Amino acid sequence: MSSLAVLLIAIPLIAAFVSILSKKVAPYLLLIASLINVILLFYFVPDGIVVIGGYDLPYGINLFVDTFSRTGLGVVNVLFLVIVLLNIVEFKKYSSVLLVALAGLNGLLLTGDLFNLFVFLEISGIAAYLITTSNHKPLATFRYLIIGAVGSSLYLFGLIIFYGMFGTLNLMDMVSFIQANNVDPSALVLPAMLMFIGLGVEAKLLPFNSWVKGVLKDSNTLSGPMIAAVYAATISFVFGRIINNLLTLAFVGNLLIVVLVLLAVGIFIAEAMAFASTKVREILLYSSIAQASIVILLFVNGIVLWAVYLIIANALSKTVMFLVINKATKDHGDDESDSLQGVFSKNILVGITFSVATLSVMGLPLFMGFVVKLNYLTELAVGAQWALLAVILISSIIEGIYFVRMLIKLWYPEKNEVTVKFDLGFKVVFVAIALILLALGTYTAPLNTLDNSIDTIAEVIDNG
Amino acid sequence: MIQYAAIILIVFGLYGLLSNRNIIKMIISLNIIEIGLNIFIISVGFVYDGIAPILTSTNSSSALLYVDPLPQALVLTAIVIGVGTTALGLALAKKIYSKYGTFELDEMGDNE
Amino acid sequence: MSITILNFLIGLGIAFFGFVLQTSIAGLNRKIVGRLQKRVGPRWYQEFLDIFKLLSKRATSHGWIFDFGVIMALGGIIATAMFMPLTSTFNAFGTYDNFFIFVYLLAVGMLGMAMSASGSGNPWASIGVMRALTTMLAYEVPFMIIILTIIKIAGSSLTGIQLYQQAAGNNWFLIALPLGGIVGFISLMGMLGKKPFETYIAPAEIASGPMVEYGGKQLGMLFIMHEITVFIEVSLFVHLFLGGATNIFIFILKYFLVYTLANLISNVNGRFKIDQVVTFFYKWPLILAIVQAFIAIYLGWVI
Amino acid sequence: MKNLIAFVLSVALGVLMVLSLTNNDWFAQFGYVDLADRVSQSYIDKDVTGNPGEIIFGITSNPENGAANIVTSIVVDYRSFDTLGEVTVLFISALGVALLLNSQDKNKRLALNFKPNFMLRVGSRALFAIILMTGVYVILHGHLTPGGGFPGGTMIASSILLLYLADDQFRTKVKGFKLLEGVAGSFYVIIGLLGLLLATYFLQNFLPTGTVGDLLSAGVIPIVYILIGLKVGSEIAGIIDNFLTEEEVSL
Amino acid sequence: MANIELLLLFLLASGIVSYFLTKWKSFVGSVFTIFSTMFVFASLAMYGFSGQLDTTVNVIPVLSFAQTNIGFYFAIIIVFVYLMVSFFHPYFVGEYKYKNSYNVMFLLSLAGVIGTFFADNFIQLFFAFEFIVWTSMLLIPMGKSKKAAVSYYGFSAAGSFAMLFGILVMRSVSGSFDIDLGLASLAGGQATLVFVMFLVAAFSKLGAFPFHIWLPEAHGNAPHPFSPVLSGALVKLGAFVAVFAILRIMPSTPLIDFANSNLPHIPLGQYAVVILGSLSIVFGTLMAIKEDDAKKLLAYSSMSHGGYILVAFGIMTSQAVAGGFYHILAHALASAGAFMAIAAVAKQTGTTKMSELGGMIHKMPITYIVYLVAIISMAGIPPMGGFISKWLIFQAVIDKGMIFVAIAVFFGSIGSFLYVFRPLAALFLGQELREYKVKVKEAPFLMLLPMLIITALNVYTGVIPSAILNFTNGMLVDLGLAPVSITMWDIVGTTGTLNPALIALVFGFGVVIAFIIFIVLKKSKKVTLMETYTAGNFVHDEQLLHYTKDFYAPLERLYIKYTTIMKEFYETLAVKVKEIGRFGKYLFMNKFIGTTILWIIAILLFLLVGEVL
Repeated sequence: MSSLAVLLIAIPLIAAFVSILSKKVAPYLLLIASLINVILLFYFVPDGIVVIGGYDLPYGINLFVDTFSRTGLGVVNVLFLVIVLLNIVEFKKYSSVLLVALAGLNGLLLTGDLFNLFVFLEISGIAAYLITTSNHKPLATFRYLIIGAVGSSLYLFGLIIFYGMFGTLNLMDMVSFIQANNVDPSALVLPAMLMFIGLGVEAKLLPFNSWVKGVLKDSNTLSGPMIAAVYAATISFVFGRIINNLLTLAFVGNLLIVVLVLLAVGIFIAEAMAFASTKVREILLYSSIAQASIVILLFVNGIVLWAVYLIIANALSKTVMFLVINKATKDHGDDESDSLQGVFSKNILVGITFSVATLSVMGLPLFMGFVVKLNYLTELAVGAQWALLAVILISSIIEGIYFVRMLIKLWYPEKNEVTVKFDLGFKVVFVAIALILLALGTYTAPLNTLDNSIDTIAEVIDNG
Repeated sequence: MIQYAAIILIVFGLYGLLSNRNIIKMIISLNIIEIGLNIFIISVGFVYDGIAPILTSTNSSSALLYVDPLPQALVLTAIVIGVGTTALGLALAKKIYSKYGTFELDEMGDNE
Repeated sequence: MSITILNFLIGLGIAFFGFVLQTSIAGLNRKIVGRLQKRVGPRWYQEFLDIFKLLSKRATSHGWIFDFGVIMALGGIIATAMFMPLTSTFNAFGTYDNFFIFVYLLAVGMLGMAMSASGSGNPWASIGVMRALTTMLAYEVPFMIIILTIIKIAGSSLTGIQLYQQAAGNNWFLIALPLGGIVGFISLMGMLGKKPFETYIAPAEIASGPMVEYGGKQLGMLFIMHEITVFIEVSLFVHLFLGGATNIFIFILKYFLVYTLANLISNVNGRFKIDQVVTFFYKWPLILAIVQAFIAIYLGWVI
Repeated sequence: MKNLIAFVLSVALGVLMVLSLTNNDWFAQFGYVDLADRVSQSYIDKDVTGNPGEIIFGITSNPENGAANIVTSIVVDYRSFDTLGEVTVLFISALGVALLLNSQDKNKRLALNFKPNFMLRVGSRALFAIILMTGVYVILHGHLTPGGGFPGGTMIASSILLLYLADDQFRTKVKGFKLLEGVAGSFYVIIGLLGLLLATYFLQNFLPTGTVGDLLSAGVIPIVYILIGLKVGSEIAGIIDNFLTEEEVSL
Repeated sequence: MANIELLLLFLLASGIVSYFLTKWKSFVGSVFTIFSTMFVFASLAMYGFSGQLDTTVNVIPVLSFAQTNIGFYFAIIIVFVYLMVSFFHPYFVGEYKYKNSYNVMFLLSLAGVIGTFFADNFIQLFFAFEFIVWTSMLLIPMGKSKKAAVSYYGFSAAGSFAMLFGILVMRSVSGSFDIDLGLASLAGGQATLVFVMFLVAAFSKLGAFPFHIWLPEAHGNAPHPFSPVLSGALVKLGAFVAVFAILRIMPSTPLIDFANSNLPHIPLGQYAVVILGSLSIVFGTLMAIKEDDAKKLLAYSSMSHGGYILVAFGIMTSQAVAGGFYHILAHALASAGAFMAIAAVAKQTGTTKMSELGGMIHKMPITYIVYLVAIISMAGIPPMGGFISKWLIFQAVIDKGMIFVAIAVFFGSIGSFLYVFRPLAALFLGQELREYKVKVKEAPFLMLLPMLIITALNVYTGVIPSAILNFTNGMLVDLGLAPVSITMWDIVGTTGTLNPALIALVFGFGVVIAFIIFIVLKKSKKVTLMETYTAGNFVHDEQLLHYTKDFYAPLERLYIKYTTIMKEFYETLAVKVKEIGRFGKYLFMNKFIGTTILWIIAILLFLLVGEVL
């Protein structure tokens, strides 16, 4: 039954509505709902178009389940479940919010309707604002809210202009209309850019991302991995879908150059900002900005497959990194890299997994990051994007230097020992993720066999 | 033209965000953007001589010229979403006020 | 060619001949300088007497490296001398008299002496070694540039270089490469440790430098080593710049003239400080050498 | 000075956006939209799943969508999923406000700085009833006339606001609102799931749509609108309550 | 048959085993490491020389291997150094903070080495290359300085990313990652680009000017047994890349021409490499002369020797290239020997600072001999291996008539006497310092054994080079160069013939003669080092009389103010990047919410101005 995909949204939603009735039941609902989602996703949800309300596209709203969204759903739901499991005891009162967030994220990944996407953007956005209130930095949350709201307004603005031009809200309908009528790309510049900036705010592209700093630099074990891994992955997937189908029609000629320059500069400056930082979480957050920019850069260049893998690799790594650092900071009270020196000397296992995650982000061999990096660089080379290649490589050097510096500080104690205790659950998660990174870095067959033409919304439509 | 008035509202809202350091005023600016946007959405569906898209005993579906009903439906959603954001923003503002004792960003110091 | 024990004996003979020759000429030079300075001067065989006296005396030793270094020094120098051709037709190992062997085998001897000196535990010795090595760094580079020019023209076998000069109608490289000749001679002064480049011995300043702790047989052996070293260096100049020799007498004559000239020049000079030595060699001799090499190699102007 | 630059920049952006839209051949000129080019025409003709012929008020029966108010037909039927999301947004906002302001029943409500007199109290009660009734009317007739769950719900909430403002003793039962909110929301989703079970698709209209223009027509639309109305009303009332609650000062 | 793939798997497996063994008892784990390394070396040596290594792949599907002469030559040298160094582990590893991972990383990086040299496509090459980078990078901070690893990684990454860029350019031309196909497909501007990129990689791995900053940092501060690996083995990866860059890619560049010249012309590209190599030689030599830390001194000497290798490859004649290849071997042996000797001293005394040491010869004579032989080879003095390679390189330099290169080459050669002598005098000779008199002993047998083997090989390479030169001739043929003409005893150069065995024999003969002279004369009286001639004063303080600090002070004074230029350059670079970062934070991440809005407006404005006007 192809409509089962809708349950991925409906179940968390109904759980959310029910959860406010009883504070005691809420955490269990959260766990059950996210667990059911994972099970559903892997065993019951078939590929295809899910029609909602019985009206075919473009009139009704529909959901796409294809390899692309399925991959995104897999990553997001599993990581979500993991992060929730680790934090459920401490952050009970966020259960309802998290349920809504889950519904919103799944909706974002699934929907094939641009306005519906806006709605889910707002749902997940507001849920994200609420998740970040757990940092107890209302001002940072406020900044996130304002900028996020402006971002989604811009998206909506662009969307409405598109509607005014083509009379439809459905992504595929709009795309096929544009292609069929050979619309002059220059007519698409304003709405495309409005959409790009709007989504760019959420995807933390430089320079639209000043919210990230405030949100992540004081994050905790819930908000850190949630925003930096789960949300980042979701938005990247969604952004990828939009870019790859719609915006790419507008990104030709000068506009393409402008966008690429914007992204390339963003990558470099983000790495430089990380290089200039001393606080561990700042380093991580700037690095994730750079990584997000690389992902979008790949999407803009049409390198979908490896962009997807990069999203996955980053989500996995960032989960470990933020969990470790936020836990350590919570116990220690400071995330200055100098004061966290030697945090791993008593936590060898955690240290190893953290290092594996870091090395993977740096793109060193044996780990998933290497395979991904190598492949997307190859694809860029095949596309003869030498300047981009150079920027990414130079940025990688900077990235490597600050990560190595950080790793060494975290491994080798200077004066006073830092004592941080990691629970068993954390350790299990770290080891599991490290093993995944290692496994995908050494045994690349799963990566290679995954559908190479992952951007197949059109195919799904053709096949019904 | 009403359409351009909407854009002017959006732009004024942006200007408000640029020039204000007061949290409440910023929320209001955000609202102005949203209102501008909503007007813009409605304007996209406007048809000269069109009537409201409601079937009545005198208006059947193909007899008359209707304005586009879809933007109106969208605007309904957009308004509610705007309300949600505003409510949350105001709640945050209250929280911030209780923490810093002021709505002025400049008076809060650097410790975010 | 096949090497037999005979070659070794010839080589040893050359080394011994070199020792005798240099020691005598050094004695003669002392006499000449004495005369110039209105003294009677010692007898010509005075040097021999000094050495034999030292060898016969009982000495002190500062540990095994002190002795080992001396043996290595003398052995290295003897080995070097064994390769030295006397004339264009007479040598021990035929065409194996590759120029680089002289430069680097000489260095083994130097290294042995330096080791031994440092092993004595006397800081003056270490300072002396430091100065010797620094001086070496100074004179070697301009010299090698000129050598490069010569080897480029005539190959690296010393016999070959002599034959080349003789074949061209006694066209000595001193004339063919005049600038090179000057540089070569200045470098020779440095090699010989003659004033103004005797900084590393500087008896009044650092108590004879490397030699400070020696006495008895070790000093005697080092004297022998020193004499043979001078023989090698002067012979090199003769073979490289003065067209070598067709028979032993011409060789002795040229040898005498070169050594005496160097000695005479040294007697009218003061002493450089060690950093002055370096800056001196890296200024004019190097520039001249480069100019010479440029002219000879790139422009092909060899007179 | 800074503000001037900001102003100039903003205005320039506005001008350029206007210019860009004017230059855009594809972007329909204001008021000259041909609905036939848009998906909207099908909503008006209700011919998404098949051509029912001309829809005539009070005559046509059992079209694919029975709402006379076309906007409502879009909001609650054609694009009902959006509305579900919209409800969720409001839901999470209310949740967030409660979370942020940490309000509980035990907290005091905000004191008024005047003492309401008897007239005000009674008058507001009377008005409360009228507003409430209007709200309910608007909700119930959402599929026929302008209005529906959202405006109706807001009216309900505004009636409660009125009580808050006019009566310093008034305090709602937040718990009750929550129950209403949760149940209404759940039922919305359940109706959607029923569509999946009874018909084929999520949120599909599984009831007969009746005759266009009847009060009891349009299948699930009125039901959904009632749920939305209750939910919106309770949520906004909850938000009002939260804002008007004195929070424990925790500096 | 030794299967490469199985060797790799074996190393991975023994890495895991050694982790637990070391955790249990560090000595046992380290001995296990020795045996693992030995097994790998033995398998390679047993089958490799006859070209019988099994390169088929059965287990890991994506890999593929090939045995080439060049790859095998590098592999056997580096694995040998690894083997020799592994003997040090039982005595060192126990002291390190993460001792179990030390052995693991060591074995893993060895696996990376094998992967590199037997790779038959660029991707695998790059994979193994990067693998070595991070495994070795994690070893470095267990030594003295934590920062060393950062600069090591930075330069390595710069190098490998440059190489990756080159690889990708090749990939885009040839459509595959195959090494031969890729290299064959290059032409014109792309060849130049790839050449430059590979050159950057080669220079930064080799630690050649201008990418040398990491060398002294990493070599000087790495754990004592790892410095020989870095200098003797891993630096040679750069040479391996240089083989690709210079000998296989070398684009056609304009010739440097002189009127009336009877010289064989040399293209600009080659000349650039040679000049940069020369700069490395000079810079490395000068820096080594002024260095106080023995390991850093040797690190700078590695830089200078890297320069020789580059000069040799850059000249590209048979002799030069043969000299370059030989120099790789000679320097690997020499620097491994020297570093190991210093590691042994450091093991006993705990320091490598020359100004804090002295008189070790009395307690550690064998270590002294090892060091002596190593530095003789390093200085290129017969009868050690370094002489052969330098002789070949000199031949080529003279043959090409490169004056300025010759200055550098000879300067480096003479300069090496200066700097290698300094640790010799400071560490081993001179007064025996009081603090080391009691506790210092000769290094244990297990440490002496590899050092003695290396010493023997240093002599062997210097006396009978023909076997090795025969092998390098095979490599030359692979590269399309004529082999160097050698007989059993002679090496025939363009300007003369060298008979290294004869030189050794004559040298031995001379020493025997000198020894006879010495022995027939009267025995000398033993006196202590305190009984020295010091202007009539009694000697009280030993340290005072050991001249080690600022050994070449007068010489240093001449150039000391220029020594920090490159370091400052990179520091400034880092500061600049940091400034960009801070500026970025100021621009994008400041506390005003309006900033982001401003950026949005600005970018939209920019685009619309472009679109509308």
